[in-house]
Amino acid sequence: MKSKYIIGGIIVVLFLGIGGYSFVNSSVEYASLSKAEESGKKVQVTGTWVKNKGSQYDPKANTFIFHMKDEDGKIARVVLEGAKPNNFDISTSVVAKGKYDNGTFHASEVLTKCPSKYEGKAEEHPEGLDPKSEQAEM
Amino acid sequence: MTGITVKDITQRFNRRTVLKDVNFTAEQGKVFGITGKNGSGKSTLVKIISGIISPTKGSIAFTRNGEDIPSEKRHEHIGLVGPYLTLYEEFSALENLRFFHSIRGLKYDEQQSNELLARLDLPTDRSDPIAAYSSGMMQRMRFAFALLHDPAFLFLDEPTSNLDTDGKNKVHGIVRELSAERCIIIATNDYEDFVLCDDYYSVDGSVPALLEQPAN
Amino acid sequence: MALAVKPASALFQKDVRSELRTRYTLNALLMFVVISISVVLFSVAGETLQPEITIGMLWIVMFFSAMSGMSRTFVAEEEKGTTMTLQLLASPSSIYAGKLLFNLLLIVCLNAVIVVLFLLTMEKFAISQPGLFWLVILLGGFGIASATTIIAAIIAKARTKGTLFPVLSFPILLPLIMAGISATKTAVMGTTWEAAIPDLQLLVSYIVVVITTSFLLFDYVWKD
Amino acid sequence: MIKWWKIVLFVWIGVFSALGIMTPIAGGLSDLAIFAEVGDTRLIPVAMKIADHDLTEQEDGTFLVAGEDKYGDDAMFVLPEKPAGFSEAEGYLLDARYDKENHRVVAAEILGDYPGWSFPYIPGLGERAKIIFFHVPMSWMTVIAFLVSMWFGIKYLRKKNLIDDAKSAYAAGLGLLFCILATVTGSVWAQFNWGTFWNWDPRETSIFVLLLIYGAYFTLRSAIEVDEKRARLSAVYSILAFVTVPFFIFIMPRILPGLHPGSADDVNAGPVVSSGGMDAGMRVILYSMLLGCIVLFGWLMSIQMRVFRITQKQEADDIAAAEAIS
Repeated sequence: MKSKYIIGGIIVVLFLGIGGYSFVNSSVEYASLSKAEESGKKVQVTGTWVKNKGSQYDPKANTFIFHMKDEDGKIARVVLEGAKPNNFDISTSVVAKGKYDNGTFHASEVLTKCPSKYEGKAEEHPEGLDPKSEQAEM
Repeated sequence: MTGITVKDITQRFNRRTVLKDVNFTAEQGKVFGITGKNGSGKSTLVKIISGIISPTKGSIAFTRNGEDIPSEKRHEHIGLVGPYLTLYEEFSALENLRFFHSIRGLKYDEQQSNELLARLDLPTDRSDPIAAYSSGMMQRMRFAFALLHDPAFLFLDEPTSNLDTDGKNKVHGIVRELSAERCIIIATNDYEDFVLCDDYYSVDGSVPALLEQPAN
Repeated sequence: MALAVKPASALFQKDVRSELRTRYTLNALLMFVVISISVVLFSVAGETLQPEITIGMLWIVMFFSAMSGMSRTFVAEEEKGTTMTLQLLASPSSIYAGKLLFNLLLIVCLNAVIVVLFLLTMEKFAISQPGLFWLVILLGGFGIASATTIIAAIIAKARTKGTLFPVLSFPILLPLIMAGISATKTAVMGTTWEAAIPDLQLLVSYIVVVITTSFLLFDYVWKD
Repeated sequence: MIKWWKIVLFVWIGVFSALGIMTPIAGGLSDLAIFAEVGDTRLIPVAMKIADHDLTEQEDGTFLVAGEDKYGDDAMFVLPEKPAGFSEAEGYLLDARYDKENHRVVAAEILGDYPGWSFPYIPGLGERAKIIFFHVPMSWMTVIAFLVSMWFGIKYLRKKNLIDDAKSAYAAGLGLLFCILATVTGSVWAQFNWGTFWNWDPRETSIFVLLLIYGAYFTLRSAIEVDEKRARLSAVYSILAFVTVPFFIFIMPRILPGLHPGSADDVNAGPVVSSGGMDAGMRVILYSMLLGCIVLFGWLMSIQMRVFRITQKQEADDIAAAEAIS
């Protein structure tokens, strides 16, 4: 009787582990650009704004266009239907929700993620905002 | 030894104590009676012994030929007749018996099943669902359900309710016939059933002599 | 685990035969499927839907049809009063196994009907990976059946059985539904089936975890 | 008779809540520089210490002071007016921006005296960072309460003592309360930080599922009349929920990338989980609040258990009295 619970418990823990592990590679909501292209689904892609390619807002079409680099280093042009998001300039990463199509990511929403470092001194500057790299570009 | 030892059984429903510290031993060769007024917990006790209800406290040991039967195997050795048992009414009598055979892992033999039905004075030629059976016939079907796997432990809760005099005699005959090699427990308020018992336990402490005597 | 195959299959056959005889569940379920797909079609009104929305609708219909059918096996025993009879006939684990088998069969048939109706009625609902698609539908159905079987056993003992069933099932099923929808999207719109491997892993481990836990806990649900 | 530890608990939670809310947020030069680089002219709070009490009046009427920021970086800073008591002041908390060319901190307003203790300025969060002291302990309590509830559920199944079931239900009730509070605080924060009340971020999804499970648990309890049956079935349900939901609560939000601090693409792997990821002062307050919440949880549990025991005794007495009459 007791062995039933031990064996059952081991099976449950083992498969919880497998299930948890599969989440590592899962793309339930968030994906990379290449995965977005592969699946053709509407996904959320996390990446960073490629600062040296700039950003622009077109008031007539009400679109905000920028380039983003995903975690795999792939760069895509992002067209957001809407205005420039809050805190866009200082964000460490952005999340674009939308579909990838022919090199352009059509986003319905772009959320910005700001440094969530609760440490004392901002030792690392957010990417593209480091004064030294800024000077090098100039 | 073949028998049952009931130890310190306590049952509570909604914090109300239905049974308190029940202790008794029933053995093969003797018919054991459980008595008590209506609503005193006879049926609850029978259900606990049968393993349908797990008690709040206490334990029950089943022994067959000196060997202990683990709780998950007890259903193979128990036959229960009770007014609360319902059979599959959308099936015919034989279909019910066939299902009982197969779920118990026994080989189904139509000849044998017909014999069992005939022994209980049930029709063997009907193939309509048992939903149409009278309450007396249904009670006989419950006996068919309980006796089919030839159990070593037979629990009869109000076995003669809904039965006519013929049926009662039949049941009493079966009890006498089987009691030699089996452990039989009868929960009853009926004096005629009670006289079969060699020993008894009264759930509410009432005296069996006060049981309803037959009218004549 | 005293899992005996014979009692389980006997119970399974009994349920199938009983169902074929009375057709309580089958007829109601078929009508439910037809009605819910009609509602979807009315609301679409001839427009071509985005595949994401169609997939969402497909899973909604699958979930709610399961909700109207999966509880039947246990609720029927409870309503007929045959629960005690079953307790005297077989061990709890074989009862659970038999009921699970019946629900698996029921949901496979149900999902097949739903998907075929969807494919017939939804215009431009093209599937790029049919093999993966059917695998996901099968695994999703198994997952729904495995989780809802023990929940059905729980609600059979409660009042307000019908409304309670989806309330209890939905949170438990949510991980499965999310993985299932994601894998279905890959099957419909994706270019490779490998993208769905994590989701498939998740579906399989979900099913194993839920069935194992159900076997361990079923005694407590089953015995009064 | 109020026991001493209850007073300690109130004082503890009160003091740390006040510390969490009142402690000013102040950045340093590097924080100012981030905004200056992108030409953002917003003002942020910084703490500047006066190096020597020498005040230079400039042509535009402002005053130039030599100083250093809270991290010890040297900079000149400009005050808009001559503050009273300048010669005694240690420094100031300023609302300021950075003048890159002249390497000067330009204050628009003096917010107060130099704070002896301050939280770091987090770009994009600002004052909103303080929600961590309330939101995070609440979310943790939600999960802890769930575990406690399941633990007593298992204990009931083993021992069949209805007191365990009552504990299980009360833990779940408190869990539901904390869950609602965590959801609301998180949602309000999301509105001000992400611009949307709800985004179906993995963390949001997971707390939503927990909310649903708590809801389902209580719906199930209300649908069963017999105490023993209710105890048994709700214990089974909470175990079942526990083995399926960890996919959501513990694994998914940590592994999936997301907007939430602590998700997979967060360099710090979460402000609480990783070591050194959070300012020591903030961490002390956060953990103190968590400790306070746990003790509060235990206390609320014990109150409810006392009520339970009293009602149970009352009922038993009633039953005994009724039996004595009949």
